[in-house]
This record gives sequence, structure tokens and C-alpha cells, in this order.
Amino acid sequence: MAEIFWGVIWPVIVLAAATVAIVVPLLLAVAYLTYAERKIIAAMQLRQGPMFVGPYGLLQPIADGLKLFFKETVVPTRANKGVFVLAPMITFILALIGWAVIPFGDGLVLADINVGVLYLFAVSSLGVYGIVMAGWASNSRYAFLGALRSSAQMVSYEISMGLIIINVLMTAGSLNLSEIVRAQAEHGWYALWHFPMFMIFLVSIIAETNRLPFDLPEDEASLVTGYNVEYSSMTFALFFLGEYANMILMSAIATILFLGGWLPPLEMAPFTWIPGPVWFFLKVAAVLFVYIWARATLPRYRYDQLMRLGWKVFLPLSLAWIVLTSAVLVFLDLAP
Amino acid sequence: MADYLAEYLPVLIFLAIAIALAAMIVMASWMIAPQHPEREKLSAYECGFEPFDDARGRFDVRFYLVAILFIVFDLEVAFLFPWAVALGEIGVLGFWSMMLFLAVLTVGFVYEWRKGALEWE
Amino acid sequence: MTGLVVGPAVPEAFLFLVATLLLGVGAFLPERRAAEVMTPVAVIVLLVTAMLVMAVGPGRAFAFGGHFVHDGFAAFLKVVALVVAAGAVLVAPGWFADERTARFEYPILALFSALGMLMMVSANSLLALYMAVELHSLPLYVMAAIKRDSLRASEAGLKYFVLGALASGLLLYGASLVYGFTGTLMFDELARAHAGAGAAPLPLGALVGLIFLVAGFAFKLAAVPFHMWTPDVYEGAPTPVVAFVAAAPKLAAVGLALRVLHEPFGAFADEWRQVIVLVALGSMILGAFAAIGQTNLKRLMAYSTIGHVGYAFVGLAAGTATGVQGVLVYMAIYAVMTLGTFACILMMRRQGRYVEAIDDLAGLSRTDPLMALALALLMFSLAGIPPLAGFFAKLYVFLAAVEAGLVWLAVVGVLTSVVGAFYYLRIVKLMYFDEPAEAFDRLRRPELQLVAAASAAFVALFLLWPTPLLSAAEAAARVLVGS
Amino acid sequence: MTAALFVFYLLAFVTVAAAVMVIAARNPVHAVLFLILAFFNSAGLLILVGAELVGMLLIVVYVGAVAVLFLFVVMMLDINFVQLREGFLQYLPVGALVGLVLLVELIMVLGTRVVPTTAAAMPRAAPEGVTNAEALGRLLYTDYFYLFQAAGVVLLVAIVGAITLTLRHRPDARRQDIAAQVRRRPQDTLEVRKVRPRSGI
Repeated sequence: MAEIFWGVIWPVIVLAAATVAIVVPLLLAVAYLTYAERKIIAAMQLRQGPMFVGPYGLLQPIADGLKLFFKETVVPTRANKGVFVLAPMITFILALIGWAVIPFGDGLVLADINVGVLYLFAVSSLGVYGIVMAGWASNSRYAFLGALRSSAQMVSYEISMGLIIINVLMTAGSLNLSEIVRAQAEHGWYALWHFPMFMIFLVSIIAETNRLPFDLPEDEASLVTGYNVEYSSMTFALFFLGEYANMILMSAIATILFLGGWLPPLEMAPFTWIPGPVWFFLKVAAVLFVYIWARATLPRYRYDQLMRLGWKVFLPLSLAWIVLTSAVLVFLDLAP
Repeated sequence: MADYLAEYLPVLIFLAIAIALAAMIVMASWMIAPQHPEREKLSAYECGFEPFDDARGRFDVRFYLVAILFIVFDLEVAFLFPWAVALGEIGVLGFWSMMLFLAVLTVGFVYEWRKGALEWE
Repeated sequence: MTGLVVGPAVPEAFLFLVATLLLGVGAFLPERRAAEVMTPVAVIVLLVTAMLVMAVGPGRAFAFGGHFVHDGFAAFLKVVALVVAAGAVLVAPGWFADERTARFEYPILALFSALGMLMMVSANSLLALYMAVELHSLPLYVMAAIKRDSLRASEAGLKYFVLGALASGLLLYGASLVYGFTGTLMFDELARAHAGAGAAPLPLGALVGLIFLVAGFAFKLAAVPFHMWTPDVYEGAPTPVVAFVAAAPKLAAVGLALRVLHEPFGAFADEWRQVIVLVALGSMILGAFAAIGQTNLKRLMAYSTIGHVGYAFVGLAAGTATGVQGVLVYMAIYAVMTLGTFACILMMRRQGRYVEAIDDLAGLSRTDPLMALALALLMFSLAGIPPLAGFFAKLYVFLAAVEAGLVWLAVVGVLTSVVGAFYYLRIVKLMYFDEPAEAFDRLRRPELQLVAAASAAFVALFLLWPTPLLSAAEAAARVLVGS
Repeated sequence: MTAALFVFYLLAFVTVAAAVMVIAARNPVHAVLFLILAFFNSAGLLILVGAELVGMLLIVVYVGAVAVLFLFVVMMLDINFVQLREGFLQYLPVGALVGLVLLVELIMVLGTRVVPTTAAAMPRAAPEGVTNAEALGRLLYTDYFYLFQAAGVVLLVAIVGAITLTLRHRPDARRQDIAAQVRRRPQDTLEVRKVRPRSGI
């Protein structure tokens, strides 16, 4: 009995506890990301943002969440019930499970799998499903159009994301996320070496998460929030949570691939005092700030412009960069 | 077999917890919050009109085209993954091998560009 | 592996590079101009490739780490397939121009398909086999559906695609079973591991895999019981596409089947022979009887194809060098006859519209005696009437079967030939003894006349000068089966 | 029963069950969703035998790309499935027969269960200390050069085919011409004139 307990059940309990230790702070982070977003945009527009619930409006996200929780869950009669409820759950689940392989610090990772990059790529490539299913199951014109646009958009930007990731892989020589960060300790941050790719990656993750200025699928003016127009209460909240958790996940990926993950900016005294995970969170926060900054600053793209940017600009650019990088690595004999 | 199982066990547990959490959130709200379904509330949102017909009509074939082209380029990326990792060991032949592959697909890309498959109106 | 051996695959490399290049060039030319230019260019490219194949020589040589093999057998089939494919591309543009579907992609797809055919006859591993089959058939599906505004053509394309994909699945499944049970992909290793006395017997799983492979070949070749797609596709698809599909790809598929059955599985002829015999029997009988009631010429040609593939399989069932020689001769003659017949069908335009009913040919001898003569020769040859080429083709496979002790199969073959002759001769009777229908348009299409006349001349004059084809086929067969 | 074996049977069972549901589901969208479930479990099986790269690629390519296209097609085409299924019973006997033959064959194959004795015996997993991706990368682009390039050509043909068959030109559509917009100068379109009061242009 004891053997089974220590050999099988105990590790599962430990892992489950670790998972909860990641998920709960993550959900809190999501809540406060919405708060930060409102505050930052308010500051940029010389407003105050939420101020009433709690000191400086700090309890606002909690209040919003509770309000949504006590609302009625509306499932339209003409909708396909099962798929309708499943769709937001899938979005939410996908936004969470990516975190299983993220290294927060040196060795601080739940599942240190060999193909971590590919795992994240796979998870992000599944993001389309939540939206397509929601759009279809709602059986509403706006939702349907939003889902169509959204899926074509996500799919288009995924290619350039994949090609950009290849650049990092070539220089790091591994698919393991921790290895990629360690390689950056040697080579320097890849944001420097692959600076154009880093820029494109930042734009691509904004498009991939359907955020402004690429939030065409939720286009208020023409699609009244698009694929999730029929959703309410917690089914809506799951979409919302999923979207923000995805933003954080994408920022974490950008941090690991380009900004040296948990590494301090310089290997010297004042920087090395701060522990790795703190650096990691700071960098993620910085990328998130770019998200919010872009939202506050830029007007929305038109759909043809959006597709052109993905297919005709990013795809050739990142492909050309692959050729360049690999040629340099092979002919100067630098490949790992 | 067992090594891989151990390596991926955290992922499985993470998945299980995520599913449980998602289900819990929906169910809890469903049970706690008051539910008053009524006909108008349950009909599809359409700016006050009655929905004319089924919303799932035919749509622009361009979306299929994007999906098909995406598959092609996704496969290209899939072929690039092992190449990127093994680049240091396969040498010049491996490099040119991939360059030829990319060149062929680039011809395809140029073709679709010229044909206007990437244009949206 | 240090270097890359390309030498024996130079024709394939040439075709690959030129086809890719042409695609890029075509994208930059104005649409109409590209469509006009591309056909002659493609024909020249195919013929140049054929010359390159001859230049490589008949010696057995490997390329790309053994996945690719070039030998006399491959060279024979490649040259014939390329020439026939060139003919099929040549006759296409007139029809497409009339139907307003001229696209420059068509000849380019044909080039890629031809590349796939070359790779099929040169495949020397299970994976190379699968990739080659995919590469040759994918363009064919697109070509069959290229007239996308026509419901019938789209349906034909879709049907062809779905069933072709099923066949590819069978091939892949068979290949993976063989690989799983033997642990190797390479044909040489497969042959070595199981040949000779005292060698390990073929695992049952690999044998089942082999059956799946044969089923896949039968699908691609339109042999019974995997023939059901053929009549619909032949009838629905654009005529020039059918001319292409019916001739060259069959050569490649037969070549592939011959190689797979004789090289890696040569030691197991007894095992696979029963299956081949069944397929041959079914195809011959169905091809002969189902064609009788047909009124549509293209549909009739579909059943004709099924029947002819059955006769070719008779030679395959023999499993000997003479059998292989017979199959090669048969398929070469079949491809030429089919191409010529379709060139004639492409001339059947009446007041700007293409017709394809058999009755439309009534009294052709009086309205267009030359075309009637060519078609009559081709029909006699398809029926296997001496002294035309079609007769010799049948003669060789039946002789091989008799030699191998399959007398009864040869007898069935002769009987079904007699039945089959009925509907070919009916067309001749229609052309020469019936009241003339309205005359066909006078087409100024020298390429059609050239192809039709050349193939008619070939079937008529084969008797006088059969040696080149026979000896080439014999040399090719010897490569495969030894002496 | 070890944990690995248990996981294997679990994954295998769900794969087969999902595959059955793909053909049994009434709603085609559900069928595609079951197909995706089957893909996931097959990916799990691949990872279980150590082919983690292929497992992940299965998800990326099949679930992330191919099944999306399937979903597009079945969701958007709005096919009448009642009609489609009418023929089902008619073909059932033939289908059942073919299935039965296949099943018998497979049972025969499984019944022999010989360990391969020939040639290279069982295919080996990646060599020690080398990750999946690296082991595959070392072979695919050099030893399997021919097949790799053939795959490239097949993809090229797929692009050409897809565009040839689906793309239509709409002459009436308005497209953005960036070059034209950038080239445009104020002088071309604007003219500054002095307008006197009460005179008009």
C-alpha cells in the first residue's frame, strides 16, 4: 500500500498542488491585467480609470467577476447546445495548459519536455477551435462572421510565428524551453540577434490573440463583438479569461524566446541580486505593457490590410531571415 | 515508455485540472445564478430583427483557400523544426537541401501572390 | 552519407527544375499568353526529358541513397510514357480554347504528373513508391476538375480524387504493413532477405501488406474490382484530360506494379499470382461485357481500358521474363492506340459543340474518309484483329501465359477478346455502312491529325518493323526477371 | 499492469471509440470533433512510444491545420445530412462485407505475431542522448533528400491545384493599391486657387 502511495499517488498530489500553485496566481494575474489595462489606458488618455471599488479601484476586477458570476447563462434556442457550452471551455483550457511547460526560473518548470516549443506552438494552433465552434454553435450572423474572420486571421499569423520561432531554434539548437533560455546566457538575448524577428513576433502575438489593433473579429462597430455576441455570464467570462490568459502566455513565450527568460539583463552585481523568477515576471509585464500601449495608441486595421500584412510582409520577411540566419550559421560554422 | 509517461504526467494533470476548473466555473454559475429563460432573450442577436434564416450560409471560397494555403505552409514549418535543431550536424548538404525545398515552395508562394490569392477586397 | 548521387536521375531533376521554373514564369505572363505559350514548351520539355532518359543509358544505377533506381526497364517505360504524355499534352489546347477553359496551369500540372510517373517506374523503396504515386496522381485530380464551371467535370474530378485518395491509402497501408513486418523500406533489402533457399519466409503480415499494395495498383490501373470510378470519370472529365489519364499514367502504374512484384517480392510469385489472375479475369470479362450496351464513346473507352488492363495482367500473372516483355509491349501499344482514339474523339465537333455519342460517328466514311480510316484502324487494333499492333500485343501476353501453364487464362482471354471485338467492330460498321449523320466541323488542328495519323500508322505498320519495340521490351524485361 | 500499459490501453480505447463515433455521429460537426479527439489520443500514443516530435507534429498539422479545414467545410457548407444518410442503409451490406474481410485479414495478421527476424529487425528509437527532433533532422535532409524534395513538389502541386480550382477573379472588387497611394502627390489632385468673394470658381 505504502509503495503505491509514495510511488504513484504522492507524486500526483504534488504535481496537482504545483499546478494549482500556477493556475491560481495566473487567474489573479488575469484579473489584475484587466485592471492594469484600464488604468494604463486611462493614464494615457488623462483619465483616472476605476476608482470606486476598493482603494484606487483595486477591487474592481473582483467585483466584475462576481457580477458576471451571478448573471444568467443564456443559451440561444437555435444554438447547438453542447458545442455552444464547450467552445468557451476550450478557449479557457487552452489558455491554461500552455503554462505547464513554461520555465519560470532555472529548473522552476512543471514539465520539462524536450519539445516544449512545439508543445506551445501546438497549443496556440488549437486556439482557433474555441472561436470557430463558438461562431458556429451560436447560429447567429455576427458570431459566424466574427468566427470566420478570426480563424483566418489567427491561422495566417501562426505561419509567421512558426517561421520566427525557427530562427530562435536554429541559434539555440534545441526545442527545450529551458535550454533556449540557457543558450541565451551564452549568446546574449535573441531579441538583439533577431531584432526584426522580435518586432514581427510582438505584432504577430497581438494578432494571434485578436487584440487591438487587430481585433477585427470583435469589431464593435461592424460585428458587435463577433463570435462571442451570444454569450453571457460565466460562458462569456471564460472567453474573457481565456483571452487575457493567452495574452500573458504569449508574453511569456516572447520572454523566453527573445528576452532571455529568467536571466538578468546583465550578469553583474545589482542585477544578479534579484532572483530569476522576478526577472521573468518583470519581462512578461513589459511585453504586456506593449499590448496595452498598442491598444491605447493605434486605430484598428482593415481586414485586407491585416491579411496583407501577415501573408505579404511577415511571411516573406521571416522566411528571408531564416535563409540569412542559417547561411550565417552554416558557413561561419557557428551552428550549435 | 515509462520515462515519457513521467515526463508528460504534469501535462496530463494540468490538463485534467484545467478541464475540471472550466467545467466547475460554468456549472457553479449555472446553479447559483437565477435562470429565467424567455423567448426573446434566447433568440439570436440581430439588431432587433427576427433572424431571417439559418445563419450558417455559404461563404467566400477565399476562406477555404486561406485554410489550404495555411496547411501547406504549416507543413513547411513542420519540416523546418527538425532541420533547425540539427542544422549544426547536417552540414552544407543539409543546408542546401532545405534551401531547395524552400525555393520550390517560394515559387509556389510567388505564384499565389501573382495570381492574387492573397488579395482581399 | 557524404555526397549526393544525382547522376541517374538527371532527367527527373531536369523535369523538376524546368516545371518549377515554368510555373514561376507563367505567373508573370499575361493569362492568355501564358496559356498559349506553355503547351508547346511543355511538349518540348517532355521530349527533351525523353532524350535525356535515353542519354542516361540502360545500365543499372542508383541515386539518392538507393531510393531511386534507373535501369533498362525504367528507361523503356519512361521513354514511352514521356512520348505518350507529350502527345496527350499536344492535343489538349484546341479543346480547352473552344471550351474557354484554357489555363497555363494545365501543361504544367501535366509536367509534374509526368515527373511523378518517372519517379514511379524508378522507385526503389516503399516510401519512394508512395511519394511518386502521390506526385503523379495529385496533378491528375486537379486536371480532371479543371473545368470547374461544369458540374459534370467537377463531379468527375471529385470522384477521381476521393477514390484515388482511397487507393493511396491502400498503398500506404500496405507499405506500412510490409515495413512493419520486415523492418526495411528498401526493395533490394526486401529481395535479399527473402530470396534464395533457406531464407526466412515472408511474414504473413507482409503478405497482407503486399495484397494491399496490389489492390492499390489495381485501383490506379482501373482493374476489377477497383474499376468503378473509371466510366464516370472518363465520361465527365474533359476529353483531353481523359486522353492524358488513360495513356501515360497506366504505363507508369504497370511499371511500378511489375517492379514491386518482381524485385522485392519476386520470390513469392506463387503467393501473388492468384490475386493477379483473379484481377485479370475479372477485368477481361467486365471490360468485354459491360461495354456492349454503351452509347457514349468516352464511356466505352473506359471499359476498353478496364479490359486492356486485364489482358496486360495476364502477362503479369505469368511471372516470367516473356510475361514481363508481353506486358511492356502490350502497354506501349495500348497507350498509343488509346491516345490515337482520343485524338479522333477530340475531332468530333459539330457546330461548335463537342459530341461524344457513338451514333454521332454514323457514316463518317463519307463525310471524312481519312478520319474514318484512322479510327477504323485503331478500332480493329483495339479489338485485336490481325495483322494490326493490337493483335501482337495480345499474342505476346497469351503466349507468355500458355508458357507459364496458365492455358485456361489465355483461353478466357481469347474468348473475351472475341466478345470485345463486337463493340469495336460495331463502331466500324457504323462509320462505313450507316446513313451519314451531319458532318463534323472542319477543324484546322494539325496536331490532332498528326497524333491520330501517327498512331493509326503505328498500329497498321507495326507488323512490318516490330523489332525495335520487341527487342527493347525484351531487354527491359530481362533486367527485371533475369534470364 | 504498469502505469504505462494502463495509459496505453486508455489512449487506444479512446482512439478507437472516437474513430467509431466519427462514422456513427449524426451531426458532421460532432464527427469532426470526434476525429480531433482521435487525433489527440493517437498523438498521446506516439508520445508514449517515444516519438514525441511526431506526436506534437500530429497535433500541430492535423488538429491545428487539417481538421480546421474540415471544420470549415462541414460547418459552413450546411449540407443536408438526412439526405446524405439515405444511401447509407443501401450500401451497408457491401460496406459491412468489406469491413468484415478487412477485420478477418487483420486478425490473421495479428494472430501470427511473429517478431520480425529479417533485415534490420525492429526499427530503433532515437539513439541514446539524442532528442527526437535531432535524430530525425540528421536523417531527413541528407539520407532522405530525395523523398524530402518529393514532398516539397507535392506541396507545390497542392498550392497550384488549390488556386487553379478555387480562385476566381472579381473584376468589380476594389483593392487597395499601396504603391498608387504612396505615389500620389498633392500637385496631382489638388489645385490651390484664390477664390474671390462672391465670384465662385
